[in-house]
Amino acid sequence: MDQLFVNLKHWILSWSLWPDALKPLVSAMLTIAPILVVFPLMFALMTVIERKGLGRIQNRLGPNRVGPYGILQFAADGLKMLTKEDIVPRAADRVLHFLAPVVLIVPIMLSFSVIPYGRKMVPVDLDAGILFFFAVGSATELSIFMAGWSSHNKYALLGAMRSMAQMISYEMPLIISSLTVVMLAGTLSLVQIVEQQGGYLWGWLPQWNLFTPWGLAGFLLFFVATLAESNRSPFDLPEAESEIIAGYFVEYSGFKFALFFLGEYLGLFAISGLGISLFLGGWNAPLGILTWLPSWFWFFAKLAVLLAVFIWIRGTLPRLRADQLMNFAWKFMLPMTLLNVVVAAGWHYSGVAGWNLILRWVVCGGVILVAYQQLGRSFETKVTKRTYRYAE
Amino acid sequence: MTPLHAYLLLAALLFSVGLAGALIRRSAILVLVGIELMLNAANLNFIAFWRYGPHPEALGGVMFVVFSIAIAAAEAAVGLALILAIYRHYKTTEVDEVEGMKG
Amino acid sequence: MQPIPEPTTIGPVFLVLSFVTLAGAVAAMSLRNLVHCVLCLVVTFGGLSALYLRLDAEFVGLAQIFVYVGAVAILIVFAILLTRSGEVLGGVFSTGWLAGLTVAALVAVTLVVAIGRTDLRAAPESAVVKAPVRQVGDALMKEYVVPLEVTALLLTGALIGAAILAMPDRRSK
Amino acid sequence: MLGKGIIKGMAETARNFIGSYTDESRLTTVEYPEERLPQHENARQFPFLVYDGEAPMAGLRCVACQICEKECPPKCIYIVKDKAKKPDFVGKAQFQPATFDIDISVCMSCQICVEVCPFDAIKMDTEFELSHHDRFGALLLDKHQLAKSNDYYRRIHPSEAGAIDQRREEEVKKAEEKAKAAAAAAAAKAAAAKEGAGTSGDAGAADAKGTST
Repeated sequence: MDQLFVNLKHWILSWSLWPDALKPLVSAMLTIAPILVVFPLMFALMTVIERKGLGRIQNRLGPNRVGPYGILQFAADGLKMLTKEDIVPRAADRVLHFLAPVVLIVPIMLSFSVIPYGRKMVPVDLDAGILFFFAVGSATELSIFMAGWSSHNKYALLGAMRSMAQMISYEMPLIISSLTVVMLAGTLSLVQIVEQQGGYLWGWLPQWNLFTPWGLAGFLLFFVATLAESNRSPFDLPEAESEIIAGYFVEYSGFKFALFFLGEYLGLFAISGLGISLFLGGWNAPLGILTWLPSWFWFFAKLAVLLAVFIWIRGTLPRLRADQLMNFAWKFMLPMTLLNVVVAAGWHYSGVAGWNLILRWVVCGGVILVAYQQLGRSFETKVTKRTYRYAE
Repeated sequence: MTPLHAYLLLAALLFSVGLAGALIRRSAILVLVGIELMLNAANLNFIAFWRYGPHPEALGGVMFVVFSIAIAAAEAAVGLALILAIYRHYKTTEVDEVEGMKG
Repeated sequence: MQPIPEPTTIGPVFLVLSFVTLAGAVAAMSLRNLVHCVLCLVVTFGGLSALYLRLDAEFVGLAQIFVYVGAVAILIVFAILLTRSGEVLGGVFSTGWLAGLTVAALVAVTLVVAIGRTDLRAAPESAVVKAPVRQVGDALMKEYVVPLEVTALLLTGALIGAAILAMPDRRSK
Repeated sequence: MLGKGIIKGMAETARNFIGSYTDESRLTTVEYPEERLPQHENARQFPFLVYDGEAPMAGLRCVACQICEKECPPKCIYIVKDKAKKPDFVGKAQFQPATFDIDISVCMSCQICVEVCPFDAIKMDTEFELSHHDRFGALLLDKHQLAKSNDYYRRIHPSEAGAIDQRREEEVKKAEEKAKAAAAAAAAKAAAAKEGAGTSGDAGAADAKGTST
């Protein structure tokens, strides 16, 4: 069961249908095809579930017309998108306007190739998997700029500028918080990082990076940076509907708009997959007695939980202001991640020096907590009871 | 494998294109871009020589390029900040028009 | 790991990559619209990174994309937008363009002639070599630790310097 | 500490999420085409014409005085007077509209036509599902489409319609009294004429003045 898909692939490869020369190509295709099918399908489901979840959070029912419980809403939305007219503004830069969604989708699809979905289920086991992930991901900023600039629309340009500033600012904490894991794992390969998180302490507690002080702090920082990097609420001001209409893709309609939408969600999935591999133990089961379930099941279960939290956050938090966003990135996230690197080193060397586990926890966790409290103080809003001169 | 000559030729042409751009373009930003191109041509040479050299396991060329990339990034940041400062002062980024020395 | 030495011909992949790289560079240096120039520059960077990957320098190839496409290109784009120089209205080339072009052409001819006259080995000595990321990291932390620290200092200095340079001058107003 | 508010908010939304499954009364929306919220009595969309009795065209209260046409700010009312007169609810002969069109794509629901109508003939409707495929022809309503019975008016605006009905009943009563008085006066006059007295005409004239105001 665990190796179901791997065996399936080998079985299909063993057919005599393919000439030997074509085998590598077929093998690659068999790896690519599931990614191209599974994740867009997940995107479709996620849009429906997100709308239903947001509805429930706001005491509404959410979409419930198309299909049982509205589950086919994505098909209706998709059909609507595809049949819409594809409008290119007259003043737009036609080539760039066309290229922008393509440049967005391709790198994101590429970034799926280094994530381990299960035991021995990784499309490409790169030596520098994380570096590849971030290198490829940096092209999305360019695509956002292309979309915003080529539309020849001030809202689009504003959205693109906001988005690029935000993505550059939050890429730092994102990368530095992943760096702690790389530092302690001693490898850039995601497969090895996941394998190192296998095994159970005292037979039941999984040895995920999450269950260390630096891992917990790192995961939270990574999570917040992920929200910003994928333009999710509360950091969705690049596409703030109420301020700049829809940000960089105002001038897109029909299928190209759908591609932007798809790209955003695929980016979210990819970066969540990275977070799962780095901090949440990848495809490892959360309890020792649950290892009989297949590894890929655990990966996708964790992904589903993360996505549910994303929806939950979207339903809860209001949007940040641009200056709050930048202050938070540079005055809170960056110092915290840098401190986290130091704490991770301290954790490692205290382990080498043979300290007691509880002592290590207290010291490392204490340092992080004190820094969190001190740095977070300037971000707390002091709500005082408002007094009115005339209204009372 | 492609002969080393091909890589060197490509790097030489890239360097010349970058040099030509840096010398003939009006916009200061493109002058900077030309300099970046020249740096990249040099990097390509480093990597090619490292790969074709006698001791690829020594990693000298790779290290040089890693540092070169870091320094190029720093240079781009400072250069663009300078261009911004110049733009604020002269309201232009064209190199021909920035000639006064008094502030 | 093929024991047979590969023929020393210029492969089609190399031809395509070098064409893309050079065409991107030429376009980046000659187009009128600065934003187009930067995007062509990105194409060049991408082509160069592919060449690095073909030369078995995995780490450098990825770092090239990471730094140049992800950071330098974005920086340049920001500079273009902040200085409102996207659309060039006047002439593209500076007054001394003929002299500049001549110098560049002379440099090109010199370099090409020099390369043509030099006797270089056509194929690498070791058929397959990888620069594993681990080794690069080890080398950075052991033999090259002093340059690494100096680079870190330089980057910090550049960060602060760039921020100060780009800060609006409050005293003058 | 930073983040306390976030956790509080997350708890609140989680409570909403779970509550929406367990507690039906939390749901604030209704399933629109199947369920509807009751309309408020003061709801108003577009004007319609009130008629009395069973026959829409015969019972139309409108007398084609064209005040509403003149007062309408966006000029969406178009009236053509019919030359033929017909008796109104008190039996007085009045004009009637040959054409009465309202273009509800132009109408801005200001209710001024209702305010100025001295005959209580035009009132605001609560009907809002007026969307159509044909945006020119279908939204130009003629008098047949506009005419709606007084019963309908009573249903959508009960208190307002009640007051109007009461007033109209009183008017009818007065008119009947006047008619009775006039009849009595006529009878008295006839009797007086028979008897040869000439002073009884004054009382009849004063009576007529009183009812007409």
